[in-house]
Amino acid sequence: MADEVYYWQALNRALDMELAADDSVIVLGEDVGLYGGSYRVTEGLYAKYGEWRLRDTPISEGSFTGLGVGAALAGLRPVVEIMTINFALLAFDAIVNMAAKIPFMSGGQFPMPLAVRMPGGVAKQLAAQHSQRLEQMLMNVPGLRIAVPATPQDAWWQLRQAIRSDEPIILLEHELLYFSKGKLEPQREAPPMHRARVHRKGADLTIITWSRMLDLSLRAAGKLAEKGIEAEVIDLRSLRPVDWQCCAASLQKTHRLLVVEEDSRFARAGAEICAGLAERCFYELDAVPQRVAAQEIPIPFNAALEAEAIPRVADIVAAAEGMCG
Amino acid sequence: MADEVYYWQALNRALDMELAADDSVIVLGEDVGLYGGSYRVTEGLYAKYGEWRLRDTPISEGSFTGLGVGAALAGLRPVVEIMTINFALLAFDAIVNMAAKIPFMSGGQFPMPLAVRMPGGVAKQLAAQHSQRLEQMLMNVPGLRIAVPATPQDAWWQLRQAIRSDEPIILLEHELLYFSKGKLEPQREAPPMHRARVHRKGADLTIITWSRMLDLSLRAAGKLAEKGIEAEVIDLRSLRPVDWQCCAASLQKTHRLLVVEEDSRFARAGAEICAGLAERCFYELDAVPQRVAAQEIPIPFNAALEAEAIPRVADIVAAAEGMCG
Amino acid sequence: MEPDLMKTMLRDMLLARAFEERAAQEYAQGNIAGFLHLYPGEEAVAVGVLRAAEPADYIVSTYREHVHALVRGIPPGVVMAELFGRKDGCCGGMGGSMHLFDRERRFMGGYAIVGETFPVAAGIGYAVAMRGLPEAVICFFGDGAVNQGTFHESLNMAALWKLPVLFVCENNHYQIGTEIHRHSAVAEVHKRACAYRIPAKRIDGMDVLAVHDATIEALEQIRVGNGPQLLECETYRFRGHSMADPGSYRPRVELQAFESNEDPVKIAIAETVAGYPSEEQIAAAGSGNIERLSGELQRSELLTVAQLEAMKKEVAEVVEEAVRFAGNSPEPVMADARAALDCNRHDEVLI
Amino acid sequence: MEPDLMKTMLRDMLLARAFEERAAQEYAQGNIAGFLHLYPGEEAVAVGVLRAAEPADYIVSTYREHVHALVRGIPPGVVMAELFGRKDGCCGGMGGSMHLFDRERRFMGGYAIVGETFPVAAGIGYAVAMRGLPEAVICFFGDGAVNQGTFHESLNMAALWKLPVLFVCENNHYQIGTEIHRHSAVAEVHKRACAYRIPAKRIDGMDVLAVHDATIEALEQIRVGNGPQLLECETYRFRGHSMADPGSYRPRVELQAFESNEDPVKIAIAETVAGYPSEEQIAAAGSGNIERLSGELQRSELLTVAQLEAMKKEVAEVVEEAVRFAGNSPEPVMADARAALDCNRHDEVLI
Ligand SMILES: Cc1ncc(C[n+]2csc(CCOP(=O)(O)OP(=O)(O)O)c2C)c(N)n1
Ligand SMILES: Cc1ncc(C[n+]2csc(CCOP(=O)(O)OP(=O)(O)O)c2C)c(N)n1
Ligand SMILES: [Mg+2]
Ligand SMILES: [Mg+2]
Repeated sequence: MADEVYYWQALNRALDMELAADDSVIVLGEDVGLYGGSYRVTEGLYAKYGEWRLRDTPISEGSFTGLGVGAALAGLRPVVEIMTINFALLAFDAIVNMAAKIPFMSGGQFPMPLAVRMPGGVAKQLAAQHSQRLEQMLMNVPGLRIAVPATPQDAWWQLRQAIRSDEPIILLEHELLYFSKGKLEPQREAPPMHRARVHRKGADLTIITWSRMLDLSLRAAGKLAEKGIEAEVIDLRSLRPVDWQCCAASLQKTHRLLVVEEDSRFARAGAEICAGLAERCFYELDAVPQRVAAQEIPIPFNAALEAEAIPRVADIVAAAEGMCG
Repeated sequence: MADEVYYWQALNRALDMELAADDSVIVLGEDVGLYGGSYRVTEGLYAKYGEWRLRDTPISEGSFTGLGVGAALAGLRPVVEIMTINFALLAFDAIVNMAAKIPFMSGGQFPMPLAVRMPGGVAKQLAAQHSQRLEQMLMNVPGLRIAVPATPQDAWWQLRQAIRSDEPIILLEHELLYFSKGKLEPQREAPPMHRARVHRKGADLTIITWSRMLDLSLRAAGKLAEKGIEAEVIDLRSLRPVDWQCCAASLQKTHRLLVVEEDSRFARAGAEICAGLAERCFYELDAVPQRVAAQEIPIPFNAALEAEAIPRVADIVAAAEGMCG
Repeated sequence: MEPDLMKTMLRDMLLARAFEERAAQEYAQGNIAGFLHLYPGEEAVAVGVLRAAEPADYIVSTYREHVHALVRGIPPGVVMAELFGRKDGCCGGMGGSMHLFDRERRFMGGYAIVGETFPVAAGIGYAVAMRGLPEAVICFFGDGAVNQGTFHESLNMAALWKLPVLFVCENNHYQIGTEIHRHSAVAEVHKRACAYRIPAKRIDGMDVLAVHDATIEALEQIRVGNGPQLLECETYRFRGHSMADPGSYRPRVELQAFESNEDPVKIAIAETVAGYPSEEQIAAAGSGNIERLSGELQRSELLTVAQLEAMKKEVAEVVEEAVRFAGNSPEPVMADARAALDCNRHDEVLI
Repeated sequence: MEPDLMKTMLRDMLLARAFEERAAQEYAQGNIAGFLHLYPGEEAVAVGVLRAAEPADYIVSTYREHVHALVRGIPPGVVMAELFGRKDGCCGGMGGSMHLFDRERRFMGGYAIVGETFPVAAGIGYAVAMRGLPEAVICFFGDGAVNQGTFHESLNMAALWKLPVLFVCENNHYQIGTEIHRHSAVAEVHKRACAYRIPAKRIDGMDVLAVHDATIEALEQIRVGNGPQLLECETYRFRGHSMADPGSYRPRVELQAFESNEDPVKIAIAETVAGYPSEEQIAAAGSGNIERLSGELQRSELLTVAQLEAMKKEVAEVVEEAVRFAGNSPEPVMADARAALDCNRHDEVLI
């Protein structure tokens, strides 16, 4: 029943399914049509659904995202693909000032069934402008929700949920996850889009993470187990809202918090996870809540420096050991 | 010696001084010239320095900010005025992908003597699109610095420092501060741009704040004193970098942390202040670090709801009492 | 032009003028706050365009949109209540003056970030075109908005995909304090449509009949699937940019010239009412204009002076009643705001 | 055209082709990673334009800029070292293939976010114009970049303030996989300059002489203060968009037609070298083309076939040496990265 598929394939199948199920679903973005998507996510769909459903756009991120907003107001369910999150800065007005605020400003008259998909993260030597992790910039916008699928199964679930939702949703993918493989059980019932998931149980410390850092955290947890430290690993799956309940329940057991994020440390998503949990579980904590994060620097092009600039498994292991020592 | 001046006047004099001192200083923005600036900040300067030094731009935030970047690369010292921070979303690519990254990507070849001035914050019934507090979105960008002057004296100091610096600097002003008055001592020596300042001494708790919330925090501290609670009030003055030393020193004395921010709570600047200080002073803290912040909602147009959506003096007093009770 | 339509448009313009002048008073008295951008001087554009539109068409506007909302049929009391920030306003007091929305009337919003109207309109047009409907989208914007990147990006897409959008430029020659020759390399806005091969034309935006005719023509083209069109309506705002702006950057003679010779309300009255212009005015206008004026006089015996006075009185009462309605409307509470924010969450429960 | 200049440009093109093909090999071998956008097919544009520029002019380019950097005089080894991410690269390994900078040569950067080149160039032009210097700024961009809002915004400002910028479109007809008729409502890029009243012209971007001549003319206009100009160079890329792109969206016949008939390097050889084209080629070309070809042949006896072969050998050695230089260059360390980031802090000490 469960296929092993690539992450991009899970997204591709989810799109196919939703495009078939509802003819108000459309996909907009650069090279999403004829080309089949830079990361193959829309492969084969143009031939099947035609150019009005899969629309190749000019390089006009601000306006094709805004066009998605307008289309959503008129009853379509647009899935806007921004080729990478690095170009999303050009679409921030459409996302923050339009999609997130129109339903509210209109006094609740309008739905905003808009999904914006984009990959973020550090890939392989794409240099500073193409290696951004901007989840934090969108995480703090009331009126938006953000899902960050780390596995093909979650990609499949969360993209379909995003398309079916009437709220504007950012689906943050990761350039290095597209060609990772995992199980996909299409029939399995989806948990709510914003629920975190405990990927590994443990009693000694809680590692909270998301997206590509889940894989590194699980690998670190494996190494820690060899050293007698049992880490509980939580994949947040959603950055707005955050599933505080799941995180707090874990801390009540482990009393130690380690956040692992690919982004640099200062004023990024991990800060809220630490601050929010300190507010909720202060007296439960037996150690200083810590963050393993990227260095405070734009990503260098050089391969070795690039690797050094973001968290590695060894960094997670070292931080965890420090906390449990 | 010390004049009482409006905040906008302090900025105006600082610009005048720098325009006179260095003919590579230019000001770019909508209505900065003939009109004299929406908040009078450039009043009188067009007549004095002419159109090449004070350039009225079309409504093209993305490109006139990018033009500032180009001009800085060629040796000018541009001061870009974005009429309000709400329009800065259109200029994020220029700020984040260009200004902050070019010196680094070029291997350190180029200076970036760019200052971007803009007011943020909630003013009076400007509604959701015009009431944003986005400091947090820029605070997390390596390569940028952010100053947030709360008084005319700081506005005067920090704008001049920003213009003289070779780093790209965001000067975040506040719409409601422009017409507030304070002392200006032009001859007084400036502290470093990023140093926090203790505005009121106290031993019972530390209130950390910035920009317009300084005034509310000081008023709250006055009320708290009447109730026997002595709050130490710190104005951060700079959001990147943060003066951890000053904050930590205060916590070593008070053992209680209250952050007051005008922005909504989730994943905003206060999260980093709490998380960063928890990392530095965890074992010093006698109470859960708290945040007084705006509600998690776009700002409603209605006056009463607008006021209710952001922190009021009474909210600060109540939170502080709760912590010290 | 049908007589009834002309009368309707004249009443629209009288109401628009009275509503806006009253809004200014209410602002002065503190019943309205925030940015208030008024429309006196520009009425012929909203009226001429929107009276040419069908109920199934969509309207996208800016922060200077009270009159568009009124002509579209949102009751004056409901618009005024929104300006007051009250619960009976068309957005329940959440949007205010710059953000009027009315889903039922396909009034798709006032947008306060200059340039946002373009992609929104293109997106609505995309939905219409994809479904092959005979509807059109009308997108208003100012001369200053033309320099925003979204103008370029959206017009290119609209033309490329033949989207049914009528772009209407309200060229009042100013971007707040910056005159058009100081903000645009090409000051003839309609000429800028050449970069997208969008048919475009400049019309006298002070003449409601000209605006109406041009709109009818453009919408016909759009409805048969020929793609977008652009109309540049030359007009003038009699007041400052917003209530906060004294407007002192404009030469006084310029303002006076427009107020005395080009007032669109006066022109519409002259075109509709018998006895306007007076015999003396006709004489004073000199030989060249005599034919035009008397020609209009012939065509225009639709309304007597007495009827005009009655119409003015009627709109004054409508405005009075709108203010009363707004003043009596309750203030929204935070639970209303939360409900507006969460309107699309339906029965999903979050943490 | 001076003989020496023609020879220089021919060598530039040969070096460009050899450098890029070698970069592709080094990518295949894992010495270069990331996005690598190559230039074969488009050499005549960079060479023709940049050989018409003065050392005091500024160059702003995109992520497809290795050849611009080489023609501008950055040593091939230094460019290759940057592609390798090494310390001796022109950005010390911090920028990489898409971000080449050289302050001394006024090479103001390769920008990887499409559309960034426009405002950067306008800003440099602003500085030049304000100081009244006779310098120009050359701004490269692709056909896809034309649809970005910054094109519109920046060209308007450049025209409004008469900034000394030469906008050079490298129109290779594709925005990655999207052909120009599918991304632009007006596919003749030069016509889009009409919206800003910027003088613009389309030229054969496969013919280095045509490009050079047109650039000389345009720069003359710019230097006397007449404001910006735009050149659309029609060209074609022989490879995929980047090394990651197989380019399978393009009809094979299209690619073959360009490779066999329009290769700018072949054309430049034919224009420079005696014996190119061969007698047989001239015969095969048929009557219409004979005059053109033989005419060129007359003009072009600048280089013998043997000299051409020597030139090819020489550039091959230069490329070989560049690879050696890059391979021997050390890797930067994190302290270098920190120094680059903090280069403008000078002696200020932060917390
Ligand atoms: C992106 C953006 N920049 C600046 C502003 C501030 N602003 C509000 S209206 C306006 C002028 C707009 O001029 P125009 O488009 O001609 O419309 P008008 O007000 O004349 O009707 C400006 C600069 C804004 N709202 N949005
Ligand atoms: C703002 C932005 N959107 C998308 C991309 C991804 N991208 C890189 S190159 C490119 C195509 C550019 O086409 P064109 O301008 O014609 O230049 P060419 O590559 O053909 O030289 C795209 C879409 C980007 N780098 N920046
Ligand atoms: Mg205007
Ligand atoms: Mg191209």
